[in-house]
Amino acid sequence: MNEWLLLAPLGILALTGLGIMLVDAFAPGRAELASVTTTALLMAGLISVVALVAGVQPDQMPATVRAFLAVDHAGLFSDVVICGGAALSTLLAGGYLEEHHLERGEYYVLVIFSTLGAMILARASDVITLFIGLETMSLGVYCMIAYRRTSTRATEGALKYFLLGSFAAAILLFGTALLYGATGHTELVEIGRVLAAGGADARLVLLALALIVVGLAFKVSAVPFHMWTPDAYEGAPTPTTTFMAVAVKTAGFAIMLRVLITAFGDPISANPSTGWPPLIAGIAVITMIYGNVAGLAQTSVKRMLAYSSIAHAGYILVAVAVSYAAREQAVASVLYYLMAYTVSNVLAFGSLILLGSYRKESVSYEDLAGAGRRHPLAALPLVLGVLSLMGFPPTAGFFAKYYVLTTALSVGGGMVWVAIILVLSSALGAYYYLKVIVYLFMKEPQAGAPRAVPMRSGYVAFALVLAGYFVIKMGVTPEPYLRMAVDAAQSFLS
Amino acid sequence: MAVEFPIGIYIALASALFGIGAVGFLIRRNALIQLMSIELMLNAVNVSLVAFNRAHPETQAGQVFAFFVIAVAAAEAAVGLAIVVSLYRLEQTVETDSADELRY
Amino acid sequence: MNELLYERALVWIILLPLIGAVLNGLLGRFADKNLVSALGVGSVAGSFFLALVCFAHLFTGMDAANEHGAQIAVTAYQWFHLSLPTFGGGVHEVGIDVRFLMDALSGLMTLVVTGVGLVIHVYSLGYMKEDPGYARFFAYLNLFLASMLILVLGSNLPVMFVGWEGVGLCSYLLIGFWYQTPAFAAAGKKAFIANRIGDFGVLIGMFILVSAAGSFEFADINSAAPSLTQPFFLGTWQMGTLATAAGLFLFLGCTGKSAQIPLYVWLPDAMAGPTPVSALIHAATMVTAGVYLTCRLSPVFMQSPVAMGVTAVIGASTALLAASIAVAQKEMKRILAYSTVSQLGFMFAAVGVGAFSAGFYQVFTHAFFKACLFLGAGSVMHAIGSHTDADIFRLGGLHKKMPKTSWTFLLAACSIAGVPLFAGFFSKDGILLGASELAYAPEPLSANWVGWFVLVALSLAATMTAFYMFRMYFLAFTGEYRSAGEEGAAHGAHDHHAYDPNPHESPDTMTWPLIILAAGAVSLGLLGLPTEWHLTNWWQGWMGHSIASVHAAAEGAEGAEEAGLTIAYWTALASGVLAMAVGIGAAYKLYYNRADDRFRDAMPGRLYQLMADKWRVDELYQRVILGPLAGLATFVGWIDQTFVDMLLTRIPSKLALLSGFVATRIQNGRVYAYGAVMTVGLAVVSWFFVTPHPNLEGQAEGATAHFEAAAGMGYAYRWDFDSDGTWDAPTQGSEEGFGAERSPSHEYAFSALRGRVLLIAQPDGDDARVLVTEEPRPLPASLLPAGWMEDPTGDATLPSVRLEGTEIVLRRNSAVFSTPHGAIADEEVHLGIGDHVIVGRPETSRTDIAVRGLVEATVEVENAFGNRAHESLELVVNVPPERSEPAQARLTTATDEVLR
Amino acid sequence: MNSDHLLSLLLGVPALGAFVVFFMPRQWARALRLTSVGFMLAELGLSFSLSSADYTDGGYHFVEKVSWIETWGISYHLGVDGISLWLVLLTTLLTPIALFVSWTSITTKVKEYALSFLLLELAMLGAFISLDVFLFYVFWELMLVPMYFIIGVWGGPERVYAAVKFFIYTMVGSLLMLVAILYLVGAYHEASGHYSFDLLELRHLIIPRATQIWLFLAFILAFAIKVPMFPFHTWLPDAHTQAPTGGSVILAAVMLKLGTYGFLRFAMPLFPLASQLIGPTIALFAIIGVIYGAWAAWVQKDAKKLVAYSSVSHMGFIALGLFSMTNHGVNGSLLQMLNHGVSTGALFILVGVIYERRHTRLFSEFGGLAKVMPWYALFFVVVSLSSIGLPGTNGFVGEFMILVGTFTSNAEVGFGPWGRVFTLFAATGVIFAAVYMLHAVLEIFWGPITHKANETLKDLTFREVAALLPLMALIFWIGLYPATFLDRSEDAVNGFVQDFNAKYEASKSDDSLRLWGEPEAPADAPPTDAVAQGDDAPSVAAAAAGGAR
Repeated sequence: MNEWLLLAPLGILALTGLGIMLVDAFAPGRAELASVTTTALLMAGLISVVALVAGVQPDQMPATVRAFLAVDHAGLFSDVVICGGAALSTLLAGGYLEEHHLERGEYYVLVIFSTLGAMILARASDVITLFIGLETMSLGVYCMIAYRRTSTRATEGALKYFLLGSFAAAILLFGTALLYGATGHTELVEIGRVLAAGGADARLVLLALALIVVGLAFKVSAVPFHMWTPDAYEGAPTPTTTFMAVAVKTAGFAIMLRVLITAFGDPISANPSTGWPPLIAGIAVITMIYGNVAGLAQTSVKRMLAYSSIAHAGYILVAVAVSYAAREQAVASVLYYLMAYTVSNVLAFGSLILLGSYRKESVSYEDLAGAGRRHPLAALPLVLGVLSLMGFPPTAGFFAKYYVLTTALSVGGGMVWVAIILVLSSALGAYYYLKVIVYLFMKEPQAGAPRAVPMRSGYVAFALVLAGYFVIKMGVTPEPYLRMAVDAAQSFLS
Repeated sequence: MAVEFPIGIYIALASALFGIGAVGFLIRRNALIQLMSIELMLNAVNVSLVAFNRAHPETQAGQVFAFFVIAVAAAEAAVGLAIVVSLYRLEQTVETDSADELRY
Repeated sequence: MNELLYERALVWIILLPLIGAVLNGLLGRFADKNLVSALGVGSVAGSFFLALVCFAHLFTGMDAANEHGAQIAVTAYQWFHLSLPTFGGGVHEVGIDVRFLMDALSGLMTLVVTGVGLVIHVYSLGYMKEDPGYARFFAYLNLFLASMLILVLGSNLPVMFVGWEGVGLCSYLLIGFWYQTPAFAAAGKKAFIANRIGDFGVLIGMFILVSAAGSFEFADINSAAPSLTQPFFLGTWQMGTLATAAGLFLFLGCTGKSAQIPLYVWLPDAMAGPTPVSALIHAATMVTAGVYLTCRLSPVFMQSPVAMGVTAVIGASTALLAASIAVAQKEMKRILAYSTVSQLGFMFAAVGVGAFSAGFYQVFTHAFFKACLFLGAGSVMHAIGSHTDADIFRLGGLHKKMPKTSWTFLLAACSIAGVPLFAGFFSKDGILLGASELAYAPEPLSANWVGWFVLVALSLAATMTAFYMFRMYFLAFTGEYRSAGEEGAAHGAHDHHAYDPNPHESPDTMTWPLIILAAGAVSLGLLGLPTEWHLTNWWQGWMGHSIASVHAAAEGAEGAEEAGLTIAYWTALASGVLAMAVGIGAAYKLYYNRADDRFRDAMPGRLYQLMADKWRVDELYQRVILGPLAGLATFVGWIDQTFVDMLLTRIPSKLALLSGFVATRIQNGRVYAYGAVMTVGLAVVSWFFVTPHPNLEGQAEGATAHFEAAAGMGYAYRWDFDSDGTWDAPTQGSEEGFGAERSPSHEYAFSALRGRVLLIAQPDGDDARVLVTEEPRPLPASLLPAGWMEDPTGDATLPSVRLEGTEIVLRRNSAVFSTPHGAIADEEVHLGIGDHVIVGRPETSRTDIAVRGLVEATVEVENAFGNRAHESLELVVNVPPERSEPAQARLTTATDEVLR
Repeated sequence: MNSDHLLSLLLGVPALGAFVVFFMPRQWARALRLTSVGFMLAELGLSFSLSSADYTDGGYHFVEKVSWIETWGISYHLGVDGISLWLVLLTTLLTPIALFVSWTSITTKVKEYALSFLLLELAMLGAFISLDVFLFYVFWELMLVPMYFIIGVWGGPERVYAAVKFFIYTMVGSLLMLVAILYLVGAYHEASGHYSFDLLELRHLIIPRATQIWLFLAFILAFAIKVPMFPFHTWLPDAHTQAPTGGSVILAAVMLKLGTYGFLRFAMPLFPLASQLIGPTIALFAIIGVIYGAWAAWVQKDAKKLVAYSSVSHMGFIALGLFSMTNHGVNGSLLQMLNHGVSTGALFILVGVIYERRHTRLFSEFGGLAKVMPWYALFFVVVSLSSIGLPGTNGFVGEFMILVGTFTSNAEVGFGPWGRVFTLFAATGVIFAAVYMLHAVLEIFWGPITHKANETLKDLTFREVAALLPLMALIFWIGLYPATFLDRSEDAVNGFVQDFNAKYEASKSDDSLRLWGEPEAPADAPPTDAVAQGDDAPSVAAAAAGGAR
């Protein structure tokens, strides 16, 4: 019976979402919604953790369910990451919305439902579920970006993301349709089986592959399908940005792995010279380089973080690209990276919220000037965050990057050069990360410039403490998380 | 196995529609029209799905998929229009070029 | 008394002044002046006394002892040790002990150092009385004595080097004693750096000796000297013998320390220091350290005619040059300084011609008369109240005013001028004798002409010496005092300040030292009476214990006695006396009781000016060495800030920022642009899938090659294994020959070869290919091993290779070919495919050459979209040889392990 | 004291100190200083007990090994041998001194300052005592952050530029090293069948020549930047001139040593073939550094810059000695690391003294100080002499051993025929050292007092003397009786040289990927694709193996 644990998170979230809708309809503008939502999300996440630790096996799960939702440990792992990220970003929202007088219930409803979508997307084992999950998630996110109606930037960001997102979704959809046409199946496993048997029309499959890759690359904001990222990140309210950076990205990579390995995992489609691996590797390389190079030119920290998230997508793609060979290790490294990346990003964005002064959406470097000298405690999480994003030992980010590197090197061949590009481009990245510290501690604000005053918010503080704890914990003793990721990868590949 | 002839036509049609939609999306600056182009693309997919379902009659997956797509497309249109409206409220225009405050 | 006591004493000889230095240096500032003096002088007196005691012990024990004479040696502790690699491959531990040794040579030197040192300390009591830096002065002076004693008593090179650099440091500090005057401080720096250049030479010399002799101990090195005639390699070039290299580098050190050409320039400037310093350091002791070192290592120098010759020539030239400068100077100390340089030149000339003991005898006597002269000059300056120097043209008539000074000065002058029966006469005589002996020697150590050159140069120098010494004496002490009644204001314009109008004799603390030293200058000749008159030369006998001598080398130990009144001796004697007479005579004629410089009027003005300007050597160095070096340094500093930094820091960072700017330009905020970029991306992605990628790979195994083309969705392949343009039939296939076969193997026939290649295995691992054609071409030298030539000295015509029918013909022009079983004799080697030969010798550096066939295979891929792509691959295969006649027996057929 | 956990304790004390300081109120400047210095002194006392062990076996002592991340074979593996012993002591000695000298000069954010120094000490010690490559890397990187703050927050006007430059430079190098490390471990896994970052295991690995060269270069780049060797030195003058006195002291005295230590501990033993192949080239650059640094130092107008460039010159000597591969050459280099730490540390303190008084370091601002500050002059001259390498001071012994080492390094392992030529050029560095140091002394102390402000300068305070005295003592101790130091290090060094030679020979005869010198080499290693007909054509076999990687 306990195999239903594997689906419980979804159920909880769905119910909470509905519940909050009702509550908000009758008693609008309740601050404690934030805590309720967080609790729900955390509960969902915790259940997944429990299921993961207890090693619940989905054997008794009826095939009807498994046909649409993957119930393996990888799914659970992505649940943990997504729910965790969502919960943290909700906490941030709790403080943020209050500070910016945006307290409205629907935000939390949106969070919950797009989280739900993200989880469904990450677990989708059928292209239909994939599409539904994707749209559920995306639609929620569009609204969350446009949440601050009075802000041009927010609306603009939302519009861009929406238009391009739907465009990409259509492309993805066409791809899946062609795939269905070529194989006659919508379940990824079945598709994989047909492809492995080689019974499908190559032209349709190849076109489908191309379209799907593009569609997914868009979601994980890989160059050149990243164009929306900086604008949407900058325009959105920072909690939303956080959500996008953590939950959406996680779901995107999870489904990317599923599609590429489950459906296109056969030696022909995953051929190192004619299949998707070289393609992904190429995308990874330009993504890393572009993300870091473009990040150098930024003046707004938020936008810089957007570019940095592009760069990080590139790093993760390196692991994805080698997943055909270093299967288990690659998947595990992707999952671990996502986890580490989530907490680091929450730290970074969270402290931006903390330091971002009222009515000031985009926090520029200048705004941070001297903040560290005045409020070292408030600046500490930001320092920790950027160090972790920089991949500096001993933080979570370091081990994540390290794991990806090992994976790439273990494959050898051309991937060695990719690995070298990885480290060099991240050295470039170090520059703009350091710039944050420079402004925090080594500069003074210009005369008359508004001085950032850290907001007082238990939510944000809590989120930061939580994230900071994990950043350090995963840096000092990565072993348990590592095991979790490996276990998830195994159950995913079996 | 190659796809047999009649299906080929449907696929060609679907692809054509999809292409038209894509081009429309790319060359028009009006948010509403771009929205429509996207709808067009989605419907092109529907056509292809239904056609493919003919080729694989053992399950009705194609049909089902098409229904889902239609539903989602409606939701998408709703959200999209909302966003366009709020853009209009702020900028008094639905030209996407006017929304380029965020860049570089 | 037992040995232990003497060893203790030996250590205390050094420790006493050291303690004095430390105490005076750290606490002297606060202490009472008398206490300081007591400490300063007392410590030196103590060590002088101990030195006497030890020396007495040596003296008594000397004749009884072995040929090295009696010694007092004490090892304090092991400083550190090296482990030199021996040729056997093991390591040889070389301990560097802090060990002190007093033998005949160092014993005497110790006496001189402590004795003269004591005298000068006493003198300083009076001379420095008024100076604020009194304590500091004595601290430095004591420190100097300590270092000098370490230098002298150190029984191995490193310990000696401690003293060697220590005295350099002290001279630096003492020259710059009045550091407030920039010129003085600069002079100190100049001295130190000149010495450093010398020290560089000493270091290298040390290394050569230790790597050759396997020890730093003087005794071991000297006993190992005969083995130093092996060649010395620097990199791959041979640079003379070990002895020559070591000797020359050591001599470089001596030129620094003992102010020889080219490094002598620091000494005249060193006169900036207080006069006692000039007397002690820059006349009596430190500057003779070079001579001491040469005598110490005389056996090493004896092994190298070149080193000896160089030493002699440079010494003689220095003597001449310095003397020629001295005749044109007007300040007493400056004249004395150049005279010192000149005398040092004498000493090195002596050493160079092999008259070591004579050279060291000169050191001994020189210590006395030159110290006496300097102190005399100091006394004069004290009297006229000038710190800087005393212009002899503004003096005169001092004989009446300060008789003691005058008399002692006169005696010392006679001694240096070589007036018969004075000490200086005998020592100089010995030197000239050595030179003339070399000149006349039937089988000279270095060369006869060296002897002649030295003889002539030294005679000239001696003449000038006598001349300038008496010029100085007459101008300063005879006639009328010329600065009487002059006022400070009158000479305010002058760089000198006014002299005391009525000078008076100096206090006893200053005159007594003069008297003692003068006595020495007169009487010490008794030690070195010429054997030619069948007088006993105690000196040579004594020095024989620790200094090698040419006679000893030539005719055995008693050579000294046998030498009679030879022509050589008469030459030496005559030139010496003549020089003395001419010099003094001229001086008397020109300057006695006179005020004006008649010598200048007698000389051509330009020449005189040049001499007065010290031949402009300083300017020359400035122009030629220092200037360019400083310029270079400035350039480096500039380069570092601009070029290097720019290249490695600024340009990359600027570039990164710029590219960041450029990269973000496409992010122009317009939706359609974003969509366009996405579409381009989509296009590229689909292009990647729509075009086929053959990625042909393959490796050969013998005659068969295994190929593999990449698997791809809907790919079909067709093969053309010999790339003749016709597609070979596939295993199962469609109409155009396309089939599913993607990893075929193909066995090549000889006919399929496109050409023959030489496969050359290079030492660094990766093989090189040489395609062989009909016309012969040489093998690229870069592919051949280091020892490819038959004899490395012979001509280096590269082996050539050409194609002859089915075979490759290797022509070994001047190379060695061999098989693992030995070398191949005949000129040409015929190699069929699969054969294998070695260039060079198997045991040494080698290069493996094997013959292979070259084939090219092509695959064409068609994918589901009907697009095609083809790719070709060159492979080296090893087709079994098809040869008319069987392969030559001695050639080994290469297995694939040898060359894959 | 429980000596099996001595090293952990050694790491624990600064950590604890940092913890305590972190929770102290920022206003208690004095208390903060005292606490931090107190912890550092305790650390110093603790580290002295390291020397109790008997190092004549050349092995590691106080070894601790706890598995950290066994999935990747990463372990918390600490140990001290004769090589690292003195560097550890140097660190523990100089850190309190460095903090002590900035007692009065650092008045703002004392808390953060003390914190950074404690963390810095932690990281540096960790890097010196960790025997696990990964652990080493972690500490190696960790070191950057506090130093980055020290330069960037308490530094001079150009501090931000200097700090970022310092950080990025070092980071680029070490990231490539990280890739090399991972590659190395991958190779080890291939050869032995299990992952391990343990240096003591990794050094048994023989890697094909071609691969070795790449890995070696990656390591060398990281270390050469840290040393810094020409031409990667340009970060140094900026960092030094901008850093506060204490920062420069630590940077010069300890951090630079990590580069040469890295050569000695990691790059050379792991890749003997490559380091033998490239060693002479590196030596060449070292010599260029010696002369180039000296010349650049000569023309500096800023006293601190002069000292900085002199570091480039001295570190060149050290690198030269290391690659001479003679026992005394390497041992001399090790000693010279100590010497440079002491002398240059003292020099930076001394420059800091006048900077604190006059807030300028330009020579043109000084002159004639010997009159007003005689004690200062005494200390400065003594230290300069030791940095010149005057016999009797520490500098001489080190340089002498290095030069003899270079001169006698004529074996195949070593410089071959070039040892003597190298010596000839390197020894000129001795001359130029005198040139620039005496130039500095002349400019600062001799001559008349030209500036009014200098007439009233007060001589060294008790605190400054107290900070300098230990260094003075070391200068003469090492100079007169180096045995204390050499005896403990030399067996480790001899062992190092022996292993190097042995491994070099082994990998020369057959450089296929395999474990070496381990009786219990796993059966699955080495892979058979490495062609093993070494006797017939070793070079080709090498190629085969090289291709196989």
